[in-house]
Amino acid sequence: MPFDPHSIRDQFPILASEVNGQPLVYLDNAATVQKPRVVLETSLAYYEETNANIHRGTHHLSQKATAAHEAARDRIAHHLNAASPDEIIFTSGTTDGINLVANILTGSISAEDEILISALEHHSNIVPWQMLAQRTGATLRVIPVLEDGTLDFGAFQDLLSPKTKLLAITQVSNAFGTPVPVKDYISAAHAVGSLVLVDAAQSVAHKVIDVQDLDADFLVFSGHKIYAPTGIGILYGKTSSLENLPPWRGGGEMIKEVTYESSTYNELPFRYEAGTPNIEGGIALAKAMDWLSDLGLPSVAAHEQLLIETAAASLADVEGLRFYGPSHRQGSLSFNIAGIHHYDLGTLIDQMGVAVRTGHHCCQPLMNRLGTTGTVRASFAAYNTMEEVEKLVNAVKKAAMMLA
Amino acid sequence: MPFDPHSIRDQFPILASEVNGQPLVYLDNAATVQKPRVVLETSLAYYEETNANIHRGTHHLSQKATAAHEAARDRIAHHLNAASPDEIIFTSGTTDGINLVANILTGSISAEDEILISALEHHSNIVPWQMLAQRTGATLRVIPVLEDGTLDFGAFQDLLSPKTKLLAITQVSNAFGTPVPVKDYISAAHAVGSLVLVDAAQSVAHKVIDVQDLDADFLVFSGHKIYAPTGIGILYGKTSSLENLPPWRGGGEMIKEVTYESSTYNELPFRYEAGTPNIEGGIALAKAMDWLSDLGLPSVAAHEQLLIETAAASLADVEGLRFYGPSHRQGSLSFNIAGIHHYDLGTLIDQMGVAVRTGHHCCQPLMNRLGTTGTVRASFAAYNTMEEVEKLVNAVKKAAMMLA
Amino acid sequence: MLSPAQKPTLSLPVTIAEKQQQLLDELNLFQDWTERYQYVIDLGKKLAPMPEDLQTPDRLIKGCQSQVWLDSSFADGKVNYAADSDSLITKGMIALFVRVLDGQTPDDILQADMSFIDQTGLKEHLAPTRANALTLMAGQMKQHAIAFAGK
Amino acid sequence: MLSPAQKPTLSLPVTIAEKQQQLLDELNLFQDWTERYQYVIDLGKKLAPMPEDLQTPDRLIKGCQSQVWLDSSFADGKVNYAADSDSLITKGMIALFVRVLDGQTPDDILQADMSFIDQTGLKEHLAPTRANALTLMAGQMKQHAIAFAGK
Ligand SMILES: Cc1ncc(COP(=O)(O)O)c(C=O)c1O
Ligand SMILES: Cc1ncc(COP(=O)(O)O)c(C=O)c1O
Repeated sequence: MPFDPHSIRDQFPILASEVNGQPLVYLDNAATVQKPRVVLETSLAYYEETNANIHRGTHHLSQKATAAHEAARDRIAHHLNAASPDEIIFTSGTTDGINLVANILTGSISAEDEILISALEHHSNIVPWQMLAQRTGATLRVIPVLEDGTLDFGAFQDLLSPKTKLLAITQVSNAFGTPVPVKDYISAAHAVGSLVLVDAAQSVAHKVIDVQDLDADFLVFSGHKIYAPTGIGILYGKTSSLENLPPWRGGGEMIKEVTYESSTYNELPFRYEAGTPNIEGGIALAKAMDWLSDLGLPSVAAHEQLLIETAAASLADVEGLRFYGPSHRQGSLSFNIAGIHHYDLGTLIDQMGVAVRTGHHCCQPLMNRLGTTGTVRASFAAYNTMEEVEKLVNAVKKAAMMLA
Repeated sequence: MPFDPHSIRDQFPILASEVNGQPLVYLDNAATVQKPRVVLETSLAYYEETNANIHRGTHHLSQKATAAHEAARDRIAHHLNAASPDEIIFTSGTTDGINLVANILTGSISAEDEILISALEHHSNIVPWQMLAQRTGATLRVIPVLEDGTLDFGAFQDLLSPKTKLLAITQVSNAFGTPVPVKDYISAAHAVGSLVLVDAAQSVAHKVIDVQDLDADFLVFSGHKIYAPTGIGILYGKTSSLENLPPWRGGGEMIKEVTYESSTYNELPFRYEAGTPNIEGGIALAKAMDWLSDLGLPSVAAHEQLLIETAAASLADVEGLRFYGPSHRQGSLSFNIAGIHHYDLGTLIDQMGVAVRTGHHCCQPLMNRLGTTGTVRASFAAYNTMEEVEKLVNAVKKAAMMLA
Repeated sequence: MLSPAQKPTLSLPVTIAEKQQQLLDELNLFQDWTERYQYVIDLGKKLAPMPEDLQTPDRLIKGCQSQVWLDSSFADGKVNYAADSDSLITKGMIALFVRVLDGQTPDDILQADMSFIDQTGLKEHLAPTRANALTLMAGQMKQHAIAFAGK
Repeated sequence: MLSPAQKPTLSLPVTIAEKQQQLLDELNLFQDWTERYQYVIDLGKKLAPMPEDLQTPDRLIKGCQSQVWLDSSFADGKVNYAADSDSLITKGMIALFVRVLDGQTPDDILQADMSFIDQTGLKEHLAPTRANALTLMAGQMKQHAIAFAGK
């Protein structure tokens, strides 16, 4: 039986709201997704029953909070199939996780080395590597994108060399929905001795991730893109890749002993969790991942796929409309209409209650490469329906007429 | 009319819970404070009515979320009396804020320079400076603490010199409740050309902070210690102190233009807010500060003061009991009983439903200095009552008898 | 759709205030946001495009997602504005300003009360970033007038 | 308070299992947690303190907030344990183990089922970090027995 989005819509109170007198059609899920009641209630229940600062506390609530926090880590490790919960580090989001890795690698990179990223990356997976390159004198190289929005694997192979020390690559492009076969990239990069960081911000809500199967060294994502709150994220770090790296943020929790002269640092994962973490955020994130896994991630993904394909088929006859990305897309559908500014299109369809994102989607270099300043992007979640796709299509057609 | 804690207790559902069959007496507020319903409801309402990713979005919800987030910044600027909302940077907590400052100062410190901290600092205000000293070759110097748990201002003046580039100092000690007259420290440090970071983690919930009056360059605190959730904090940075410093985390939001070759960075405060921030955390924090300010922070503080003084007076006749810190304390009361391990005392009084913290309170060097491995610390919030103080006192006396 | 041309005008508006009133009258003919937007878009389409070689960085006002170019010239004591944008809606908004301020004296422009834009009801349907851009735009047009005022 | 000494014992327990059962019987005399804790604390007080010069880093088992020292010797085929802690409650917990394992053969110690501690009902009143320390402790005592087993 295919997944029925109507069965879960009442778990999302915000979906019943109106925008400009029209029922809200929320198709900006790649920016941030709405949260089911069960996740919001998890945060609330935490504060009503458990809240205390974790670790080091002797008293009952502190022990209870610590247990809940560590149980969340275990659940998340389970969902990602990590070899150990110690490989799960709580961060404040994808950007934070990438910066963490880029900083602790500083001492492992020298001026002759190369850092490889792809042309599909989000600014958050570009700028930290630029800064690392600046700090170390290393060279930043970019895997080129083809006209259809996929990466050039052959060019990637040519770029690889023993100089390559790190590959940072997205599993799904946020601008175009391009799925990237990261496993192939990882094994090729490992063959030349490079570490690999996978940006799973756009994939984690749409496909089951198995970090051991991928054999990624690092993998990052944000809670707010997988039905959990903002301010929480995950850095998965393979023990063997992480254990010899230095700490980043200093503070409480991440140390074993402190004297004024020196400090000894704690074990993984605590070495990378300085200060009081986002305790209820971590618990809510585990709940969100449980919720999605209980719904059945593969059938949710198949449903989203159907929505994207239907939207693409229905928009195809709009004059001058161009899609970006390959015909098989994940999560997002990106397009422009010739002679019409994406900003104008977005403004008008927002007036009709349909929320999409317009602009460069934090991918300026990619937009430059494809000769545009931005696109209109509709992105989908479990709760989106066929009727909403129809509203999107009608809104785009009406707006196009007005702007023609 | 003095502040009546009973009038607000029903706003904190967790206070009605039981521990080991006893009504909970929560006196671990310096570790983290409980949250009033109005704050929890603010987060909930955000997700039910507003949630979207902020900035750059054209659509209605995104504009609404952005407006709410920026209004929160304005409120927080108002509560701290910052000269401009641009001086308010959202972080994930005190530790994150201190690390941010310690990192962006790297290029401003050289091997001959000195970084000054005090002997009262929390590990989070020690380790980042140790790491900065290691990176730059600079020397870390420590303002000594006197036997009564106050700082030695004379010794501080002797330590100051033109080599001093930064003073990092707490406004209230989390281990002992010692209030530090930071304004005097700031003006003396400024006189030798040093920057000053104030750790307000333990002061922000107990006194009105006026950053312009203090003339601090940087001031940091965590939301979770001022009736707001975990995962959110504030770095106040004076515009003139911050504007010429480099960025730290790279990513979305913090840049203006990105090409593969280079990026230009955004203005304050956005330059220091890479990636999607903890949006609802910031909004909840502003609400918590509104709530506390509406209650009347000075009268809340006077109430807490009375609780501490009563507890101290009632415990004074316990044989072998020693208090740490000066007779005037803010927020926390720290003690030990001769011949009894703090851990045992804490364990037994937790069995009686009284939650206190035991151990080094993330201040190992301070504990070493005073010749102990830790203390028992009771810490107070607006909702604590005289009856709870009595329960604490009885529990300590009973535990002391059992362990004698 | 009722086009503004169909509205009978008794006397030609001359002053800035009169032109503003005329614009408001025209917009008031429209009931729903679609028609108002269409009206603005059509104004944008009608505004003479600025020659590409004039679209230089010094004439650029950078908005959040769209770009606006503004140019002006001075003849016979009057200011003439030319403007363009890659966004049609933005261009329509500028066209509102151009229609009101074009051909006026620097003094009149400097004294003009530009808050009429709040009465158009358009702002409620604009993203705040766009509304900001409008304020920026009005400011820039006055800046240009200042430069000519001394001449 | 009823002290364990007041309980009539019919025959002296000899095996580990018998000693465990005796301990459980004693603890079951107490209704509330205060009495049980007091019993453990008193066991701790009674346990012979370990000479300071034996409290060396190699004998240290580091817990979260308290420290435990463990030493053992081997004579006549039996293992003898000595232990101490800066925390009285922890010391009492070790005393439970020492009472059960002291004077037994390495083989018996290695085969001993230490889950009796779960039946004492003490663990529910222990912070998990303390409960962990208990498990660590039992493990260490068996480690020592392994070292003697070959002799
Ligand atoms: C004085 C002081 N500084 C810093 C911190 C660290 O705060 P956080 O753990 O929220 O980052 C604390 C909290 O324990 C504190 O009391
Ligand atoms: C592919 C990708 N990487 C990184 C990010 C940054 O995530 P965050 O803003 O949550 O740190 C995003 C979110 O927009 C993204 O889509």
